[in-house]
Amino acid sequence: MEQLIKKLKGMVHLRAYRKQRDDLHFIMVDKPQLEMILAHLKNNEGFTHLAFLQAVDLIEDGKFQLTYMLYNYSTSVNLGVNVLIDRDDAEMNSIHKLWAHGWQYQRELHELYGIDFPGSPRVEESFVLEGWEEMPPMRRDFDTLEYSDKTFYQRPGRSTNDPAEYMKEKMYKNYPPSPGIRRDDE
Amino acid sequence: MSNLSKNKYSGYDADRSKYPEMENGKAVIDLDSHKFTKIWQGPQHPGVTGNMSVELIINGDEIVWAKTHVGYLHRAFEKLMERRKYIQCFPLVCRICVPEPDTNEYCVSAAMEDLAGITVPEKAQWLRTLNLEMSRIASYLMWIGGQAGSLGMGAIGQWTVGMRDFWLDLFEEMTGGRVYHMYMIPGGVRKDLPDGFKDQARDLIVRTRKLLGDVENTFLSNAIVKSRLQGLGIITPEMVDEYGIVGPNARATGREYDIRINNPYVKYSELDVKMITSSVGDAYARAELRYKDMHQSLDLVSAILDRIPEEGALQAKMPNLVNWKIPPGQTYVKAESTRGEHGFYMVSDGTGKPRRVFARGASYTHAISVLEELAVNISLSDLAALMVSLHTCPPEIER
Amino acid sequence: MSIWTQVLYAAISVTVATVYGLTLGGIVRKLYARVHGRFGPPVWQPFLDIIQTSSRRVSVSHGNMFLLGPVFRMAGGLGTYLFIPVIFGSAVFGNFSMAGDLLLVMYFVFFGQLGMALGAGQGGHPYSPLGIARGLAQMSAFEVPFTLAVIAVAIQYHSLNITSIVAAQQGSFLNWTLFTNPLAVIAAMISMLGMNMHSPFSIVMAPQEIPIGPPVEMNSGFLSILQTNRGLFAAAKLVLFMNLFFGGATNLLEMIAKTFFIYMFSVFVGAAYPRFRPEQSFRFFLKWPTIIGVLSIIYIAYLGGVL
Amino acid sequence: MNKKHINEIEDQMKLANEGLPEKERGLFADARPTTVDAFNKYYEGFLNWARSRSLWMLAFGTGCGATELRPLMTSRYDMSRYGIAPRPTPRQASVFIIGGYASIKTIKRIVRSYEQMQGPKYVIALGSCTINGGMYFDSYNTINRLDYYIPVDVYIAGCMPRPEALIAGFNRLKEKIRAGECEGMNEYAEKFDWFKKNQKQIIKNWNMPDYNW
Repeated sequence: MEQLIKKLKGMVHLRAYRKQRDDLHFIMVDKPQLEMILAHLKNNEGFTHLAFLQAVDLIEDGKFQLTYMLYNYSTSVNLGVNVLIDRDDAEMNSIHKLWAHGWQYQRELHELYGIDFPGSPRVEESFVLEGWEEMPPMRRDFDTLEYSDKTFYQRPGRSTNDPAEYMKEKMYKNYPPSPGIRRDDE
Repeated sequence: MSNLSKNKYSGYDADRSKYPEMENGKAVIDLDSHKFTKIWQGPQHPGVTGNMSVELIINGDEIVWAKTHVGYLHRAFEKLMERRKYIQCFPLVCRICVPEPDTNEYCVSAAMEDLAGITVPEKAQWLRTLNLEMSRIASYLMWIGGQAGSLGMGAIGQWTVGMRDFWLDLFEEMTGGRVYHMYMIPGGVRKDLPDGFKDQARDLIVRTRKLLGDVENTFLSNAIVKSRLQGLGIITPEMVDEYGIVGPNARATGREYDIRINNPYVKYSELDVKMITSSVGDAYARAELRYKDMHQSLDLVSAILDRIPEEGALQAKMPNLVNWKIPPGQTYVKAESTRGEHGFYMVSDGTGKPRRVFARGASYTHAISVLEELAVNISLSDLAALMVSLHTCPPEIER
Repeated sequence: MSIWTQVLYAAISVTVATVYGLTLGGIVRKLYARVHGRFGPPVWQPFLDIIQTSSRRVSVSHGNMFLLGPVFRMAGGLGTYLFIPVIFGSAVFGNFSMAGDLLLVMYFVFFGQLGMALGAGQGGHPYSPLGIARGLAQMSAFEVPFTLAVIAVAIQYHSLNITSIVAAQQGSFLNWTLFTNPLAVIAAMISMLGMNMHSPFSIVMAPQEIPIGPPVEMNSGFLSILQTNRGLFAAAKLVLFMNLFFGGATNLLEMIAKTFFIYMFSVFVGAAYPRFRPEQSFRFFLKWPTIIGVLSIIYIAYLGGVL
Repeated sequence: MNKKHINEIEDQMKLANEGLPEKERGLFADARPTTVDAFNKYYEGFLNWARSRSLWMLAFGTGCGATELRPLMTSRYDMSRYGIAPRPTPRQASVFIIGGYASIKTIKRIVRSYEQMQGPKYVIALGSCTINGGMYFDSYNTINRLDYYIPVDVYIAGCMPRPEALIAGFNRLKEKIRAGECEGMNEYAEKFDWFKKNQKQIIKNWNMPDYNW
């Protein structure tokens, strides 16, 4: 694995490398070089299995982090390729020519995050939502509770309890507070 | 770039040579010509696996075009988990795949442990392995009933789903839950095995083996079953990489990919797990492979029962889970479910709630790209059998 | 015997046959359940189902032909039944057998299915025409061995009159067609598997494929007519087979015993086998059963029934 | 009332199948559902007895609760003992089991299937998520309470309810049917506008007819 990383460093600008476990490594590359490095990993280094492609909303930085999780059958190693893209102008190159199921993830990201993949087949089609009019729901600034309260009729009677308070009140009411009970590990 | 020519959207496509209207290598399907009928198979359809639907264009009894629609079960788990504390995620994740919830629980707790750097004690690892293998058997029992039912053989489904219920009873003894267990928590498991559990389990293994013998005699050796399943939905070895096919579907083509062996988790490295493969790649090969895998799971369960240590901690020393904060990082944890690679990608940002959790269900590609390819050119009567044979599980597609 | 007496007798006979056919349906459900390892519904469940469907308060029709479909189907069942002598020598259960012959009965067997095809087609649901196409294709396939067997029987007894066919089989059980012309019986029994539409020939109503075929849009009263007819038609078919091949019956008990065992043949096959693909089913009937049917004619016509 | 008024009223009463292409409009009913009164007391009592003993259940597993329907159908619990049988088409079914949470995409199909069922029709809602949203109370894609969209006869609480609870729910439904309390079909017809308003509020692309039976 070290050799591969060294080789990749020679090829592209590797922004970050992190070894999570023996069989799981993460690298971060620049957006323009991504397609090239994925093709290289697939065709020459044996990372032929694309486990998934997903996005993380880094709203504080105004970025989306995409993760392409690859797998090498012969060495049994997972390699996650991260890339940061702009959140406001979210657009990414399509990988549907590298993997035939790539378009599925891209369609999902287009719907749930609003990331555009020009040229990807069926990317405009709806995936899980039907007639959705709000902003892409998986973005961090979409408040699902507020939407649910607004749209669906709540049945009165639902309440939220803090577990510590609730237990003290209901279960240990008749007992003196025990000094041994561990509360917060803050 | 040798694989480009075999790609779905650049030339490689299902064999449509049977259809008369071909233009530039594409079948022309004109619905107004009255040669084709458009039907929606599902979601209200007994032959569809779960709540999903397939949009079909048929010519006579033959499917010429298929498109999968999912989203009927979308509950936005990933969004909900971003709003919940780590420990509150557990009631949610087991509902991602209903027939086999334990893989989800394992993956989520293992991902949290990986990010927080917690080592699980020995005994808890064994109990987790036991739980995972038992859920594999329960899921397979349901599957084989579905496969027989899709061919109109109700008896097998009645027997095996009835037997699955006894396994669920065992789960109830072990975890307190019948379908959803929430047994694995970060750092270990919730409780020890009850008294007499091992004898019950061994007894049930014998009964299940007897049932599997009956199933083999009436189902797998049946001439009509063979004539219908053999040659149906052939997955070629080249398709495995292209479509990200995993699990028994990939092993039936000869691909040696079983996470229990390739990337051993919990205690699988100490157990004798055999790689079961086949080279045919059709629905019958998959059925046979899963049948052998069921026997292997039964073997594993009895081996695990012998090796579970009597003494030992059930949970690592943990901070207060209510206010547990995990340091920033990202990880991907996977496990072998009955359908293949089931993984969780988790990103933490240092707060008490996960930044992002993604569940990689094995059916994700099986039910969409692969099914859309394989459904073309088969008879409408085989579609249910094909869907069950790919072992699609809609809730893990749309989460 | 006046015509009114005859009509009264026929009404009694039809009622008995319907009740018997429906009870048989309940027993079959129970048997299937036992194979599955469960208790199953009570034997009188089909009657409750008929009351339930006919007691729906609303019903949807898709046009005149849709209304007529179940009526045609019922007419087919009634027609088949009314021209078969149910019990040999009985006035009540003799029906109108003196007026019709085997050809008329076979015509009515087709008639119901064709009428249903016309009616169900107007339902507008895509599964209806698919089921109809499958059903008619399978019908033409299993009719080939059945017709061959009937021809063999007609040659054997020099008659198309069912009463005289039954009469010729009286005396000893060795006179039954089953023993005098076994090939024809084999061909006919195999085609009965298709007629009863249990597995492996349940392609018409296959719930996992085209749920549930032609009657997919049938509801309320229409469905209850179809259900009633299912009891009557099953009884009619069984009685026809009993008359042609198993020596008929001289009393009600004998009729019940014989038809029960004839039906159990297709039930036991149905419980143990999955379903064929449609084209497999057609090929099946046109292969061995047809050959056996041809052989039975050769056996009767050229070898004179002796070997 | 002059002729213009009558014409206006007739126009209002006519096809409300908006959202459908012109050629498909004729395929669907163009009348509102109407309430149908029961027969006289004794005859209806007999019919209700028969209905309660022959419940045909629509085989539409709308949620994860459908997993527990399988053990219920098969040899361990065997619901056919009680005269309950699955039926693959809504036209012939009389009981609709909502198997838990209903996402927006599913509720559209639920409404359509429910409208296609022939009355008297009963709804069993299964799981806490049909009662008040359950653990999906804050999800943007699942409804919180089902009785705003279709009338519900019996709720079975739990996540998910065990087969025994389902059998108990069925028995409760039978009692209600025998007592003549299950008039969900008439309730739907009476409060039709209210139900439609609620349905249309969450189902944004209403590309289905207002009435389909």
